[in-house]
Amino acid sequence: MNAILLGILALPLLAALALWALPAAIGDRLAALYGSVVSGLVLAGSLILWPWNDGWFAYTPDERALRAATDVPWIPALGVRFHVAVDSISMPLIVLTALLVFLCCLYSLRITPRIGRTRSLIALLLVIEAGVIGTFSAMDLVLFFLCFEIVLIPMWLVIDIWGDEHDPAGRKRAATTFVLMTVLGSALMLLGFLLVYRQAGTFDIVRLTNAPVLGGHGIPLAAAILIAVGLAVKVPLWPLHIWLPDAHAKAPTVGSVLLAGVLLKLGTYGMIRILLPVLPDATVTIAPYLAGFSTVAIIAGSLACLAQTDVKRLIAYSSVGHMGFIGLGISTLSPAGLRGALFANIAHGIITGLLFFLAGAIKDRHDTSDLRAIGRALYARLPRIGALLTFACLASLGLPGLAGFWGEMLVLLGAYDPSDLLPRTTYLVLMVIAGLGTVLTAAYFLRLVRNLCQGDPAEHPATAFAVDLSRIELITWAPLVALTVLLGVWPGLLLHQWGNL
Amino acid sequence: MIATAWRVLGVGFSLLVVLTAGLLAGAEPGRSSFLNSSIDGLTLGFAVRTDDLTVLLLAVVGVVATCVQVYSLGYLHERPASYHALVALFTAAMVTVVVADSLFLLLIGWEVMGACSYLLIGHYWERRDARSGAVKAFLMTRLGDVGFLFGIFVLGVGAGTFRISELDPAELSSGVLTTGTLLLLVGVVGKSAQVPLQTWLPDAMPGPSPVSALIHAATMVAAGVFLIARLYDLFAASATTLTVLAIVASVTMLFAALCAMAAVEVKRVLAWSTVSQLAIMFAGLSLGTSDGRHAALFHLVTHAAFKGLLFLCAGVLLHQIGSAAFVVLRRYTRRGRLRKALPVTFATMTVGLAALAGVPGFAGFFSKDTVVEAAWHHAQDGSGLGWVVLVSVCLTAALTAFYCLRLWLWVFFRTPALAGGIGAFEDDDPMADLDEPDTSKLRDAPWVMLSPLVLLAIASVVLGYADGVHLNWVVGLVTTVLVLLGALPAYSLWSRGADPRPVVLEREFGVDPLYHRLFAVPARWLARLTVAGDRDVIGAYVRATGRTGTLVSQGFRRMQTGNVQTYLTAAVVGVVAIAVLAGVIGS
Amino acid sequence: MPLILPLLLAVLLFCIGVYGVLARRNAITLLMSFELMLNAVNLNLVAFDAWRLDGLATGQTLAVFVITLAAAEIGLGLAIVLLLFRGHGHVDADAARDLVEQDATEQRKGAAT
Amino acid sequence: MTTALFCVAGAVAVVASVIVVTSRRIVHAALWLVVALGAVAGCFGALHAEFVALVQILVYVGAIVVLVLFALMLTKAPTNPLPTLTSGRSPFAAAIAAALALLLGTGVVLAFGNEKVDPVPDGSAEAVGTAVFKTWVLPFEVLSVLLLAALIGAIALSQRKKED
Repeated sequence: MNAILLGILALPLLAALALWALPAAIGDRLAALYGSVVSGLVLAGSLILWPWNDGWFAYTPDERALRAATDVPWIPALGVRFHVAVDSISMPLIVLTALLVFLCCLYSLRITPRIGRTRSLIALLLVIEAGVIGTFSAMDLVLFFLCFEIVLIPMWLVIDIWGDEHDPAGRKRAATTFVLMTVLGSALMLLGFLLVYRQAGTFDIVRLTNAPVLGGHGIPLAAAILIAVGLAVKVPLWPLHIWLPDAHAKAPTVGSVLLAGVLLKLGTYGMIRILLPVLPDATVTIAPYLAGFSTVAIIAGSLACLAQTDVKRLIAYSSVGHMGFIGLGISTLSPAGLRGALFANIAHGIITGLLFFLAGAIKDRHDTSDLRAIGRALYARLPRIGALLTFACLASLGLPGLAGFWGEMLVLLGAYDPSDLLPRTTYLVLMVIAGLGTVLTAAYFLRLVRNLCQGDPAEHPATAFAVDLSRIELITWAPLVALTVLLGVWPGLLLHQWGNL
Repeated sequence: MIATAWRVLGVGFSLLVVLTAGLLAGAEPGRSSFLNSSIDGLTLGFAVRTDDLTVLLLAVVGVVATCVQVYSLGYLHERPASYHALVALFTAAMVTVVVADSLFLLLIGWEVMGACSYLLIGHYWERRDARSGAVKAFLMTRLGDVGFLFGIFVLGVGAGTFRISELDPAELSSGVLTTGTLLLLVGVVGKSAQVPLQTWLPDAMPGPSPVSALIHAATMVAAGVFLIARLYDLFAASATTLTVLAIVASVTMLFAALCAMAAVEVKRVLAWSTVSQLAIMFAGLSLGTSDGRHAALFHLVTHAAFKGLLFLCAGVLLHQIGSAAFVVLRRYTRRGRLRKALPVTFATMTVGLAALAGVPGFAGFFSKDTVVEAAWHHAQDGSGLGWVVLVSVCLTAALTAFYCLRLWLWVFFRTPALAGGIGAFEDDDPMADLDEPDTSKLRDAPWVMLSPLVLLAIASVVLGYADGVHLNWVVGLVTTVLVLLGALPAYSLWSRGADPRPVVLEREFGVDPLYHRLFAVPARWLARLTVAGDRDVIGAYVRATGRTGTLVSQGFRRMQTGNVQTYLTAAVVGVVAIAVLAGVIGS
Repeated sequence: MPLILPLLLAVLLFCIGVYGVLARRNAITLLMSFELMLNAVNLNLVAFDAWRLDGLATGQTLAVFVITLAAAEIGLGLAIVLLLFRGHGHVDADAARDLVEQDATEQRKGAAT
Repeated sequence: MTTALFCVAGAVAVVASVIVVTSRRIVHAALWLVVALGAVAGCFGALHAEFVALVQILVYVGAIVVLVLFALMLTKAPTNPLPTLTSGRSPFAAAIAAALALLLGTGVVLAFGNEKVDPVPDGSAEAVGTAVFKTWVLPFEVLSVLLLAALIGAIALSQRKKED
């Protein structure tokens, strides 16, 4: 087991190095094929790691049990260990990461950014995959921080080099803002980790979880605030979200997919993995504020979507709202809320990944992502893509029966019945506001469908060369669609994993 | 090919529903649950049950869906594949709602119905009114659904279970019960288009007429009635909720009937009358007695038949003429052609309108009288609520008769006063006398469309006797008199060729513009404010941070004078300062 | 003889050298001031050698080394000064600002005009 | 006796070096440097480090100052007094130097205020020679290499480029 985990950590990294070692002339298709094979292997490995052994999709009763643990000293002088393992919290996220990277590589077989240099793009995607899986499996604060940072630089390059080819200055600015803000957050987070180390004398998350840093004020509180702010930049929580719309809007399709589908999850995962178990008392102190900011994010993100004219920006802002739900779920500190946050993490990754794929497809076909320039009546011009977009919008706005619903429902349920240590009235108010946020979410998605898919086809004639859903797109998106429906009708598939968290 | 497959599938599925209802009729009530997962003692999962209510609703849904699917074969020519698929999905969702024993399963069906409704209203997405109507319908029902979801939370957490069959009013505290049912009521109000969330239903009419018949008349909007009937123990145990429900229902039935009196399009009249009739069902439910529940469900069934029929008739008008607006229809009527060219439609629509108006002998008469009778009994028990319901239902009966007769006369008959001359509705249309329609090609619809009409017309009569006739002669007499009282003014106005439409009624009490000004406009402003705030406040902080960094670095660059001695001076000063500092700290 | 005497003399010489380095403009006088500072160091070395008397004459040996170093240093230093003179026509350390931050000067010029 | 000698030589050195760093004539400053270095050599002598004193006179006075004078000539240094020889920073520089002197002086007095020196009067040349070629032989060799490098460097630096 642990060999597999080490394998899926090392394989993408080594494969990326090997890809760079190959001559640049190997061609885009070959590079993408290579990336698909490698990420396919990683996906297979992560699926092997999934706890199948108690039957089909079964789960083990002792949820805290770590699987595939590797624990060796790394920097003995600082007490840093190379400790990786997976459990039921990280496993679905790892599978999601492997799946999305695999689909992105597959997508690159046919559709690549116009800038070219696919070889490097694929290599960077693999590095991102290794970093993200490393973050999700790290059981040591320093290792967590390291992997958290490893992800940044490749993403920065992806936005900076392969971003929007019409706006070089804009994509550079977006990339810089992204990297600077997230690095700032990571720096604060590292300070928090050091404070934790000072209090507890260890960086090991497992040991810290078993013997948490208690106390709701003073140094634990400072550590909790620093870690929370650091992770909140990544989530991103209002008002630290300002990097997100630009980064998503300017990034290439695969970049947007990974950014929204995977990278944002690092922040919320960190909160669940580190903040809650390691600093329980301090987290209780800051939880109401976290919940407040999350609720503001829900409302502000949705309102901002209502005024967007760019389809990619709109989807990016919708992520702010959805991640606000996840933040609210975490801050309830209740079983339902935490499960909701975990579930919404996965659902958001799948649905927003699909949405960004669709937005990328629309952008590629019209050479712009501006709604006004694209025009209306997509149903007439690209009926299948239009239908899929409608499907994805309905899923994203939380239609029951699709994946987006359960996470938000559980979050609201958690807010209705938060942990006993938290002020219930505050959470009730926040729940009502968040509930209104779901109406706003519906409003902007319907506005998107109305302004993009519907409309009089006579006024917006079809572009001559625009083809509807191509085969590679169908292959790439089908798993996402299938998972959206599967998780929507059978949420237990994932909820079982978190039996008694 | 694909379209044919979906057509077959759609009709087949509806027939399957009917078959299921037939098989389940008389069977033992049963329950089962599946795909459960538990969180903190609360079980989230799916559960289904079958009982009389389920069978009843399954039958209604199945029959109306079959009629609509068959009717659509002839009616719909554009994009039939997606249409039939969505109608089938809608039917499945409605079946889910009906059989659900888990509140979450019910919610899934409930909202998928809403989504299907949204997509089907927007079926003609080339048309602006269809687009905006679809969005409005989804958003308003969604707003109600948020309350519904919270109601589920309150009841589920309060009772420790999300299974409907395990919710026992005796085990719930009265606060939880009242809050929970009131919140559920919000969802019901949204779904069934009751005041104050009523404005979406009339605007949903640009959708295909069969869809209006199925979703916006017979089944989906009646889901609210079904829900209250399903959770009747809980609602009946909470007096506050019942009072609120009674007030909402009374206000809605009068409000909607008044709006219907001034509407000038067949489907809009029917839409408002749907709202009004639904309110009558809620009025029956709000009595809190088993008589009331029975009356409401009876009315639900008959209403499904005659309102489905009426919408399908309106569909025939739309299909054969191209419009269901009074002004257009009048042009055909002036020549006296409409009645003769569309004899089946005319006959079935007459039956439907008679049932709606409550003409004695038709189904609507019996079901409405059951409601009145239940209210009368309740009022006699000393309940003020009973009186309110009684009075408002009676008033509504009169108003209903008015608009039914008005619709019937103005659409199908020449005005004697003007003898085919200028009618009341031509004032609305400046093109009226320029355009003389060619009536020679006007035919009745194909039989694939007419056969459902006939079936439903028969049902609109027969269903009244299905429950066994136990007529309270006094009540029957009173309502008949009220119907006549309502019908007479309509007749006299028509015979004089006048159709007075007070502005306040024609504008439907100005609720829609008010909502627009109260919610849509502020939301748009807030959206702009948020974007501006992101750009000019939060973004400004980020940009200012960057600029500060640049400025500071410029300051530091200025220190780079190139003069070695300056550097040295600084170094020596630094050494001295550090030495002094070390001395101070050391001592 | 008190040890403090040579030490104080060394301090004085060193500080005079520091003053010279910081205040003089001619590059050659700068070099001369460096020599003064080196001498102060030598004085310290010799004085402490006389105080410790380790028998190896370590301080004196190091002083000799330092003198050698000073010779090398002045040789190179003067070569650099000559190069400066050849390039700029003067040996003014204050005016030799080739390492100035370019943009800053331009901005300053821009602000002045 | 040695103390008196040291005091005299030290006073001369201080006065001469002050003139070195304040004189307005560069050539005068160079010549006063001779005096200062010679006086320091005297101090070495007073401390019974005769070998160092001799090396000081030989290398410093004999070679370095001559080199400096040559450099002055090569750079066409004027012999007349130059008011601009000291930059405008001089008061500040003086203050810093005074502060440094105060600091170091205090430190030295506090640390070694009561120590006595008793130099061995029988000369140190032999001891230095032994030390250089026994204990310090490796640094000595490195130093010779350094000198060689400095020599080559000085030549390389002062050579004109071909294209000039």
